[in-house]
Amino acid sequence: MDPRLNIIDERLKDIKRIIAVSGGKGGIGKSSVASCLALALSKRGYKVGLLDMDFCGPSDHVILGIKEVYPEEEKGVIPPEIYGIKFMSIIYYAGDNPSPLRGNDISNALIEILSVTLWGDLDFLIIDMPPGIGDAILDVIRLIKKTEFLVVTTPSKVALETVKKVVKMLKELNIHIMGVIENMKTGESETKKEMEKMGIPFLGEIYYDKDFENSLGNIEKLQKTEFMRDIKNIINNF
Amino acid sequence: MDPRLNIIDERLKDIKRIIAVSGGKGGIGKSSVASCLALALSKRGYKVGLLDMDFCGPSDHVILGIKEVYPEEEKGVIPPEIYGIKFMSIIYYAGDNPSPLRGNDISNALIEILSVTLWGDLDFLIIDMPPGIGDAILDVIRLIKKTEFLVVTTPSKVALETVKKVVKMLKELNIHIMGVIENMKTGESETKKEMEKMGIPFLGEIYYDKDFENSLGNIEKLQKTEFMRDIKNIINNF
Amino acid sequence: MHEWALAEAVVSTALDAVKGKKFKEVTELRIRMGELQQIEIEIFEFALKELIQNHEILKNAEIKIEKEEAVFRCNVCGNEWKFTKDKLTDEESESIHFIPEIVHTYMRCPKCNSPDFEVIKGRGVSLESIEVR
Amino acid sequence: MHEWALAEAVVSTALDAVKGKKFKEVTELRIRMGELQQIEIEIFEFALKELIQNHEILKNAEIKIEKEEAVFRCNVCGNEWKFTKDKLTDEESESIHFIPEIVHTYMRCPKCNSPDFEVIKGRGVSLESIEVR
Ligand SMILES: Nc1ncnc2c1ncn2[C@@H]1O[C@H](COP(=O)(O)OP(=O)(O)O)[C@@H](O)[C@H]1O
Ligand SMILES: Nc1ncnc2c1ncn2[C@@H]1O[C@H](COP(=O)(O)OP(=O)(O)O)[C@@H](O)[C@H]1O
Ligand SMILES: [Mg+2]
Ligand SMILES: [Mg+2]
Ligand SMILES: [Mg+2]
Ligand SMILES: [Mg+2]
Ligand code: NI
Ligand code: NI
Ligand SMILES: [Zn+2]
Ligand SMILES: [Zn+2]
Repeated sequence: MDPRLNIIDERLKDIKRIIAVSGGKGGIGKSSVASCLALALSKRGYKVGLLDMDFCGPSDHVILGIKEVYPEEEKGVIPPEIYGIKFMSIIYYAGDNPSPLRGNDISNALIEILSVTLWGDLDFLIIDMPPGIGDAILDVIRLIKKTEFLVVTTPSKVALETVKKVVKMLKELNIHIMGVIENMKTGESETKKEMEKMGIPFLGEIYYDKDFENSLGNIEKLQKTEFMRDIKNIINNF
Repeated sequence: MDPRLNIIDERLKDIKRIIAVSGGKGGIGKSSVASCLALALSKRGYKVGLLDMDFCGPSDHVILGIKEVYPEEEKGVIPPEIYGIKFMSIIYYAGDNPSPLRGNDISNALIEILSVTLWGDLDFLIIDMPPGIGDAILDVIRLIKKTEFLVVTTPSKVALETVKKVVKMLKELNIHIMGVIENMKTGESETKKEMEKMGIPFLGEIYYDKDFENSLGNIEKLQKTEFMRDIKNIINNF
Repeated sequence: MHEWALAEAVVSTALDAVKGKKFKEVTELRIRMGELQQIEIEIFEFALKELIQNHEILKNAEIKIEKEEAVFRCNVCGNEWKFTKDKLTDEESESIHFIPEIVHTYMRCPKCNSPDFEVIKGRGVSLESIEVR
Repeated sequence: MHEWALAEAVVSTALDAVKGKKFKEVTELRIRMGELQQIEIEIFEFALKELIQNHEILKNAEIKIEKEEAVFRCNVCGNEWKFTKDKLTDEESESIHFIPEIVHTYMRCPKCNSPDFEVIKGRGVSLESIEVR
């Protein structure tokens, strides 16, 4: 028997809401949304955790400029708290090195993290999902029953095509979808209509922000971006 | 014994060059580069195949506007030829539906495709890789020894971070890296320098093309884009 | 008809297994055929028999094909069940024939509706044993 | 020290296994401990013994821990080898302690240098059997 599976519920029991930022496609802004969402919620006074589940391309530490912090050990792994966010990532262990993990390894690593991390009391745990409809998302669905999915998409045709697939799967499984955010908006688009056709609440839009890239890694700059302003508008609907 | 593994070399033996368009990160333009590269090479008179290996988010058919074609069967699976490109994708079998595949399934599906597809004589087989450093890339490395990797990146910090990991892994394994393309360029950036520091040839740049999105799915428009102009410049170095 | 391609794979694997060894000939090839891939057994067997004629060492081999039922196990609820085409359209079933993993696109756990299951038996073709003398 | 968290997982699993059943008590917990995770066996055992005290049904259980060597098999060249810390720095080894999959970051197939290998034995902690009366 794998004893780890049995303790996961216990580890997450004092977390009020678990939000997985997803979308199937890469490069649509899942990590940007997850990181800024965690930051915005923390600034509003909520107790927030952030779990970077993209083991092959972890990005949240780059976006939030997190370095040289490590978890503590005390009857489990206690994530360090930065800007009020309890942050957990594979980078503590893999550093800048590549982690060539097959699906089964991803699954195992995820189970390990979920079973030893002591999040404590949280209002929100934000999970930054990797692209794909593979082991990571299937395991989140399987192991964290109370997860709500926050779907990110962009006006791009290729993004929408993939996002629709993820939504289709989640709906079929009767999984709670919080809603969809349209990121990198520049003008009119069909996203809102398309999503409402699928019965998914539209949570709001984040405009393409040409200064966003230059603010990455700098928490002060990040907070002043239009991206952040849009995120704050969106969390008013949470 | 899995008999499929033994026939893969035979299936690929009349292909002169196999190029895997990779980069680890999603949304950096791997599919755009792979599709337009296939198109440009085909227009130059080369015999070209295109294999969309992103089973969870196949995009090449969207980019090239390919629909309502299917492979033929005759002692194997013969990919349909569109715009002179022999095109193979999971969409023939999964359509618009989600394919929730764990790593092991991805590996198996890939092996199946490689062992039954009859590409025939080709100058180039372009493989559009999914994001991640998981089953797909590990299997390409393992099963198609003559693959050359074409690495795509963007000026973004988060993209570069992930791309560096892929390059580090490929280099360590002594795998042939053709070089790197910087996509979505807007101004000055560190990419070229960073990559040359790692000993990777710089193949050229593709500028951010605001009309690219609107040309997706339309082969005539696509050929007139600046994106395509930049791709054509790059293949002069092939 | 891509049965032929799979038969080639089997022959190539058998040749590889005896290559460089001092056997007189291969007397038997035992093949297990997973139900999920829905191989047309007559075509597959015909192809095999044709293909081995091209190789002195395989030419007289007896071909034994045994079928294996496909069994699935759900990763979510642990349920196990067997393959049936009843709920699949002809196209869906044909797609699974080409890439058995496509079963995750068109089939669900009958108990909890999840697409997250394993094919624990009966996926496709495998070469079980080679008898030589 | 996260040995404690893993011990909790074992206790929770044991409780779950006997829940709702009419056993008098658990007499033995047999645990297999994979070498790769480098658990400090004394701390782990101490934690287990402390934790079972909180549960009437587990309280008298004998704790049996057997170690299992870690074995790897390369997906590229088929080579098999055993775990050794020799080529790992302390930090690397510590990282593997937390997430055994991190071994793919710091270890390579000694024959072909690939990071694409399976941990075929000895990954981490598992609860092998529960004896009751
Ligand atoms: N609204 C936006 N405006 C401008 N750039 C953005 C925006 N959202 C994301 N980006 C950029 O897009 C790239 C991909 O974002 P990321 O969050 O890493 O996506 P994902 O996690 O989905 O792969 C990054 O370079 C990021 O800086
Ligand atoms: N040079 C470019 N200029 C403008 N848009 C681009 C460019 N390259 C890619 N894109 C857009 O970026 C998005 C992601 O591209 P895609 O090729 O799907 O990336 P990947 O395959 O790496 O996930 C698409 O919407 C595509 O239209
Ligand atoms: Mg991301
Ligand atoms: Mg792509
Ligand atoms: Mg499966
Ligand atoms: Mg492994
Ligand atoms: Ni067929
Ligand atoms: Ni520890
Ligand atoms: Zn089920
Ligand atoms: Zn090896």
